[in-house]
Amino acid sequence: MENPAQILGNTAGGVIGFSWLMIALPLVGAAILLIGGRRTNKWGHLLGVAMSLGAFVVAVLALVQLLGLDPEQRRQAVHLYEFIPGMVDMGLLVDQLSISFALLITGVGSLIHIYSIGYMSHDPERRRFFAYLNLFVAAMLLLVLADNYVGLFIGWEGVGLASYLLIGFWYFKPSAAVAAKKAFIVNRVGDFGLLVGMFVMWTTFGTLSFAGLGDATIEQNGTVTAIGLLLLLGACGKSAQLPLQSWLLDAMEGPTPVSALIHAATMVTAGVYLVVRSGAFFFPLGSTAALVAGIVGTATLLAGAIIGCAKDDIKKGLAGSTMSQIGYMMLGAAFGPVGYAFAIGHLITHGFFKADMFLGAGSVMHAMNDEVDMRKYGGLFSKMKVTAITFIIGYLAIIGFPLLSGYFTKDGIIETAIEHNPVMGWLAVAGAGLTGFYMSRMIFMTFFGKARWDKDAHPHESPAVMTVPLIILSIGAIGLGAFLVLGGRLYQWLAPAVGGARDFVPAFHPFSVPGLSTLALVAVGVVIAWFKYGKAEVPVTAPRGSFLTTFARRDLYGDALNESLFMRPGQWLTRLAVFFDNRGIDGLVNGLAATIGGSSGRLRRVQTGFARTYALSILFGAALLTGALLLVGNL
Amino acid sequence: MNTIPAPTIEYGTLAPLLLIFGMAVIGVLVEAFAPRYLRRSIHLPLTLVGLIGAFALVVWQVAKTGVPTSAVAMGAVAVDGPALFIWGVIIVLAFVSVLLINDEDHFVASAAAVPGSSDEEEAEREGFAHTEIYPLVLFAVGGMMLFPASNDLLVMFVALEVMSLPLYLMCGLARRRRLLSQEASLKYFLLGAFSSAFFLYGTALIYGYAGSVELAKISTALATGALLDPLLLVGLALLGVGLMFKIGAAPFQAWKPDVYQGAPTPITALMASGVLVAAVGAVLRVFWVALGNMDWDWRPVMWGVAALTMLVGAVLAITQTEIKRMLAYSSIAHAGFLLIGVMATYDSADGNSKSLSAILFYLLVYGFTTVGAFAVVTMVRDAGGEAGHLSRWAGLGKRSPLLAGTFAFFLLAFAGIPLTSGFFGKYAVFAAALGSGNETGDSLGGWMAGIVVVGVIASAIAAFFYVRVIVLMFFSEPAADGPTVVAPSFSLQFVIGVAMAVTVIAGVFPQPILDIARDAASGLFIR
Amino acid sequence: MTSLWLPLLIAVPVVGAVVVGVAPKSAAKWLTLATSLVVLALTLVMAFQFKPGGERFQFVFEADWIPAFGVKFGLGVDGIALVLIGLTAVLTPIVIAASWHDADAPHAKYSVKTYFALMLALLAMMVGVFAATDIFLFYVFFEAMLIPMYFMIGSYGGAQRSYAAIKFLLYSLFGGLLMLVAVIGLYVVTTSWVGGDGQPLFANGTFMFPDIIEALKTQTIDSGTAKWLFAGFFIAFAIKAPLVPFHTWLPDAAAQAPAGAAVLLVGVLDKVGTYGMLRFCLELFPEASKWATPLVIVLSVVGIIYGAIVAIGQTDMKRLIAYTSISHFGFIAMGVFAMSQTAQEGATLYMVNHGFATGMLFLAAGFLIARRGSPYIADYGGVQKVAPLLAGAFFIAGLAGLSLPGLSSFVSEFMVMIGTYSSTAFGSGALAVAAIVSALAVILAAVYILWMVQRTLHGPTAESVSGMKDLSKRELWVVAPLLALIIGFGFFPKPLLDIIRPAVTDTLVNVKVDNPAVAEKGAGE
Amino acid sequence: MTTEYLVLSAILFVIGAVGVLIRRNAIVVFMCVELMLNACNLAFVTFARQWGNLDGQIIAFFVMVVAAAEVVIGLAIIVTIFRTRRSASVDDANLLKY
Repeated sequence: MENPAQILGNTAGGVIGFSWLMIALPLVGAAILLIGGRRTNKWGHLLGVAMSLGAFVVAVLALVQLLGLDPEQRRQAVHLYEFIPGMVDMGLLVDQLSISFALLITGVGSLIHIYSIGYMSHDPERRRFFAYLNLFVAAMLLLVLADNYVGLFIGWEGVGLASYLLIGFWYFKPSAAVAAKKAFIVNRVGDFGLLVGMFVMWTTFGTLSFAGLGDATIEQNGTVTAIGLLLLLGACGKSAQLPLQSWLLDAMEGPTPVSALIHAATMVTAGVYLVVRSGAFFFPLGSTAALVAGIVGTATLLAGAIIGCAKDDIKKGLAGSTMSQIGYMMLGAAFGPVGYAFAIGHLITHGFFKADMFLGAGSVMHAMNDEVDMRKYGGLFSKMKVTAITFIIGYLAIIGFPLLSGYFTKDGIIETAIEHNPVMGWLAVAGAGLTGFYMSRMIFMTFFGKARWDKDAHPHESPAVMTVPLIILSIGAIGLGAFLVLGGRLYQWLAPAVGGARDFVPAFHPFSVPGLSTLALVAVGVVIAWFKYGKAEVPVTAPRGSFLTTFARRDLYGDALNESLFMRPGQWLTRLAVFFDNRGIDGLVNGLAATIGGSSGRLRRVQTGFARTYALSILFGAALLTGALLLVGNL
Repeated sequence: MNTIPAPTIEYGTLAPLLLIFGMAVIGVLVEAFAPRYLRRSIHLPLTLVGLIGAFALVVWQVAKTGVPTSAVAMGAVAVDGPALFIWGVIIVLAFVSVLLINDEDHFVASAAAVPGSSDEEEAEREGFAHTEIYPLVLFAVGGMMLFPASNDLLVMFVALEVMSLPLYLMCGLARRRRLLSQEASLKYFLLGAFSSAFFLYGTALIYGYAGSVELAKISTALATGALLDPLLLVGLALLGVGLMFKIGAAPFQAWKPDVYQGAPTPITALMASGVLVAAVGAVLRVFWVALGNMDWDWRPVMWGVAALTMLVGAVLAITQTEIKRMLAYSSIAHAGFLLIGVMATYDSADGNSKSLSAILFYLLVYGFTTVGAFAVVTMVRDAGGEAGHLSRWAGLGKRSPLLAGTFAFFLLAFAGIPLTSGFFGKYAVFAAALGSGNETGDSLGGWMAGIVVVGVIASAIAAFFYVRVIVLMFFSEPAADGPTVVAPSFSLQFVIGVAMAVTVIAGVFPQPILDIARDAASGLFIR
Repeated sequence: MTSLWLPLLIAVPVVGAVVVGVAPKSAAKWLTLATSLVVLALTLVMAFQFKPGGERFQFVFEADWIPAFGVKFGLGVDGIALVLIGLTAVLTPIVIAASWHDADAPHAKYSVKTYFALMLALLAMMVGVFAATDIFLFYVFFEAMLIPMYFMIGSYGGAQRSYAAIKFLLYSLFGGLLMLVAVIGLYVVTTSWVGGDGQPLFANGTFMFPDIIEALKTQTIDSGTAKWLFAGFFIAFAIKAPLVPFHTWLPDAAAQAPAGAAVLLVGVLDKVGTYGMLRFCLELFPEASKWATPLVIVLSVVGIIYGAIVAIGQTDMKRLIAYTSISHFGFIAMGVFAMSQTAQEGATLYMVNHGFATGMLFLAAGFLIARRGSPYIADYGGVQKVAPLLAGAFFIAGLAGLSLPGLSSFVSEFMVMIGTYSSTAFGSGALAVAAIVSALAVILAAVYILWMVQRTLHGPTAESVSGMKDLSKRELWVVAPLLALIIGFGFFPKPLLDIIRPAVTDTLVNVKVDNPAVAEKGAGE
Repeated sequence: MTTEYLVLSAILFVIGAVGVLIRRNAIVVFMCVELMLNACNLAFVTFARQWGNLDGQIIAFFVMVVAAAEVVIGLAIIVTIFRTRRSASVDDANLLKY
């Protein structure tokens, strides 16, 4: 079994040779913090930050080294060791795609680490929190850096575990415990797809490494489509795409930095990474798998947006928007290299502005002693300027305000979509409009209008350790989009990794019909929001609202559906099975024993104790023998 | 006028037998002339010496003069390999049984005295004892030895009676629970007599068919004569009744539980071990030497009997609450297993000697385990004698772990768990059965596999009640007023020790015993 | 060449048991622990001397035992047996340390010495059963093994112990008796074999597995007979393993047994079943095995899903764990009968990993139960607050139980499933479906483990557990090695696989399935 | 010519057997057994006549002796029972059962 390094014909040296440090450092951090236990309480958080930053440094150095290489040579394999002899060689693949993710994860991750120092300062178990965060970073890096599907899967489940632990960080809250369990189980449904996908892959192509598959000639056929769809199922689980979206909103039970890092910036985008990484199975454009990916994306971006429109819980609102934005990415990822570029681009920018807003929301909650109901906010702008401004920057970025990050990446996706599949494209445009509405709604309800606080609320700006990350993130939210998209920089950077023509600049014309209509729709959304929530008075208790509102508030009845389709039948099935096992199978066994015992009890009555009965039995026996002998004799 | 030729008797070959009977007769004389207070102290050494001497003679005969190749005493007695092996086994079993008998006053002071009457009290006060038991035992042992060795049906009948009559008596001599004991004695006697009448009538019919009662002559008659003569078949059936009764095969097993329960435990031990060994030996001889030529006819029938016996024994034992009754049923089940061995004969000399040695091995190990088990039973006492009811055994494992452990080990041996002698016994028999079933041309063929499966099921059921007793002894709480465990006398320790040793050794390293059994069986029965 | 390693490995615990029996009460525990550690040390040394890809059976020892039956005292290990002996040797000291006080209160009336002597006796037999190359000897250990376990359950177990003990014993005995018949049958068949020179191959029969396998290359067992014999062996093993529908004894036994005994029962004893399938059913009766495969695969898949579903519905921790094991045994059996290199390697690896994972789970559960005095999940809640270490151990063990990637059980489960999916032994398709269905267990596993975790560790702390102590030093020593093994082999299974691989290849060669690895080997030779 | 004797002996045997089954008094039962033995004797003698050899007749003597011995034992037992229970009924003695 030749390892990827051999296939790629290069073995990484230099910093990249040590890129496993990216995973090792935070992993060690986690281990120390978990094993060290209370002893490390004092400095635990600092260690966590240090490890995360260390990983970031390694990532940056690796990037530098890559940039120094000729573009075609930028796929660097790092062979670690034989994992499953003959099947899996554990190794890392440092290429344009993975390094971009690595930077996002370690960069944003570190910022969030720092932010958490402040945010969790009052929590007695802050050390455990940082341990989990480090664990997550390590697993996420393994996910994106692994050079084969098994390694990816290990990271994949690792982040699932980390997310489980962090959602349930406040395990003593039943709601948190339940949410964590739900997240894990729903993800497992996706993992099932990923697993089976791997079975098929291995059976068909005899390899599970990206490089190996890169070599393999993969032409469209039933099997490949099947693989594509199975991987897509996995992606849906991780990225909270329909129909596996239901866990994400509950996941907001976790501390806010978690929501920012895992359920906005990084983990939930793993699905997109998987689709892009497995691009081969989604070719050619419009192939079943790709089509389904597009549909899923579109559906989710609308669903997320609709949900976002009705949530009063600021975090759930953001969660809805996250769903929606990932929907955009998934949509983009359905359209080949160009789409990939924009998808990844949007993924990165989204990482920044969504993290920015989540942390902002966190800062707000911090100020409003953990109140999450936006109806109890209002007029906070004056109280916490930094938070507000950074938040608003993120807001402008997400609605695609011209020249801010989201503007470039999202429009890119929309245009690509319209180019290949108008229906999806225009639905995406509509989604953009909705985005405009619900995000504005959030802004107005939170920062403007009259203060609707509880009596004991004394809003105040958060400490620097929390605001500085906000500022840095917001800078990213401003500039990153232009940097990545203009001149097709990101596209050309990724092209070798995801297979696209390098000397091609993806079209980007803001003044086309789609571009303008997008802007227009967004504007409309903003205006409506202004009238409903900016100008008008916001009631402290939510009005019953129309059917549509309830529909949105109930997460489009996703949970209700799951409950009636899976949970209840499942419970019945379980009860049935247990009953069958106890009464049926075991009953049979015990029944048999009882029968023998019973017959023994009856039979021994034959032993009457009367000598004459015995004599009779002897006589009878004699007759029997005689008869038998005569019978056999004459057979 | 012609003179009657004097019969030739090979005294050397018959020496063990004659010694036993001689000692028995001397014993009677002792009863007649020795003063009461001396009798016991004379009887015991006399008996033991007699047994030891007989054993020595058997060994000497095998070692020195070798196994005779023809019947002795004018063809009346066949002292061949199997017979000698069985003799050895019986003598040793008798020896330990005698120790058991002598161990402690199991026996009534004066059988004539009515239970609970003043006579009885007086007799007990005077310390009377029925020392006749010792000669009686010797007579019975002599019968046991003659039974499987007798080479014609008449001798066999006589041996049967010589073996049984003393036992009938001894069954009635229990010191405690005398009503039960006497009842057992009565039942055993009546039924025994009844069945021996069948045996005799069967003999008569076969005599009518063959014109002789010598096994060899019968065999030749079968080889030539008509095999469907009802005279023969009916005779065979009635003969079978007599023999099956003695080994307690269903449907002739009814007497066993009652008698085993009622009789004094040492006598039960003697019956359960010695009599069974002797009877199986006789069965083997009759069915192989005399009836070997019509195995196609009797083996299917025996198939049925064996299956029925195993199942009846195992199933009925499950719900027994009296330890001795339970052991009785277990011995019924084991009789069934032995019958599998008996029918595991397709007439290839090799196959026969295999199954024959299997049975011999089985008899030996089973005999010892049985004696051991009953010896343990004698130790667990209540106010009214032995604590027979199983519930009284609850929690014995905690009160006297050693005793309970020993008993548990014997039970596991009965159940045939590996690393106990019982396992190899069972294995040998099953193997012989499947082996003979595999012989090309065997009329039963697959049916042998069938009987083995039945055997498996039976032993699975049987395992249940053995295990149940273990559970009772170890896993359940001891009763408040539990039975007392008497401190074993030296001889009792010896008995249990010997039984234990055989059960363990034969379970871990059976090879030597198997060798002896194989050598004994190699010559097969002389015809 | 005969090596004394294996006899030594068996003798040491036997002697140890005797010594413990006679030694003063106070010393019993330490003596037991010491003995088991010696065994562990010996095993490790042996494992390092083992040459993967060398002779198939190494450390061979042969001595006549019962010539009359052609029974030899034949010992020897190939890769498969070796790793299982390793499992035994590793688990035993841990279990001993874990059940340090199991024999004390509340069963004070029972003898502590007996308990530990029994444990050593069990150790000897467990080593023996894996090391036996003589089928008869294997059977003897197979059956004799029951007795110590029977007493451990019956005398030191929970409230229903005697019921559980009887059930356990009778079930196994019945299976064992069927196997006995098959063993005899095999003996009869082998005696009838005639070699090229017209002489019978085994004049007075043999039970030596290697010889019989060797002979099978020229000899054949009539297919009808072979099926019967296969059935005899298989049912015995299926009861032992246990596969649905022969499984109902396990939950009772495991739930009633003291935690330590339960670990040995589920972790090692039951492995004898799957080991037997792989070693004896397949190699002795290749054709019959293939004939039976569809049924077996169906049974195992049903077992996988059914066991998981029933597990979800349990209210008693130990029963729940037992049912998860039933599900896992389904995986192992599936891997064995998928007849592909990967699947069988996975299955063998699974036997080991399952021992560690379930062992740790049982022990952690045992610690919980020992503290709270109730096996019922409903009696717990919020344990993590009061006993974080214990909770952590329980949780990680749980994760291993749901075979989380990065923990050892994942590798084996993955290999079993992917090996089954890609197996070409029976034409693709059918087995692929089996693999896919079994993969559903991935979801169910998450449900039963996490739900148990949630109800026991999470949520508000029930005041019934509020006073609960965290792990003691001793208990940490119990948990730590298991944890290390689970994570270590989770990321680095190669050492085990390197040992296992050649053995599996040999097996498949004898089973005569077309298999790339076998082809390689053939080319290699 | 000998057949009648055989038939007679068979009849005697059956009578004896039936007697054992239907009579309660131990003594009578025992006498029935003796009757069966004598039926055997008749058969033996008859066959001896048929085959023209002495074996059967000799056997008959043996049987008589054995029967006599049996009587001794039998009566002893029955008498003891009678003394204890004041009844010689076979059916009264059924403490041992099941």
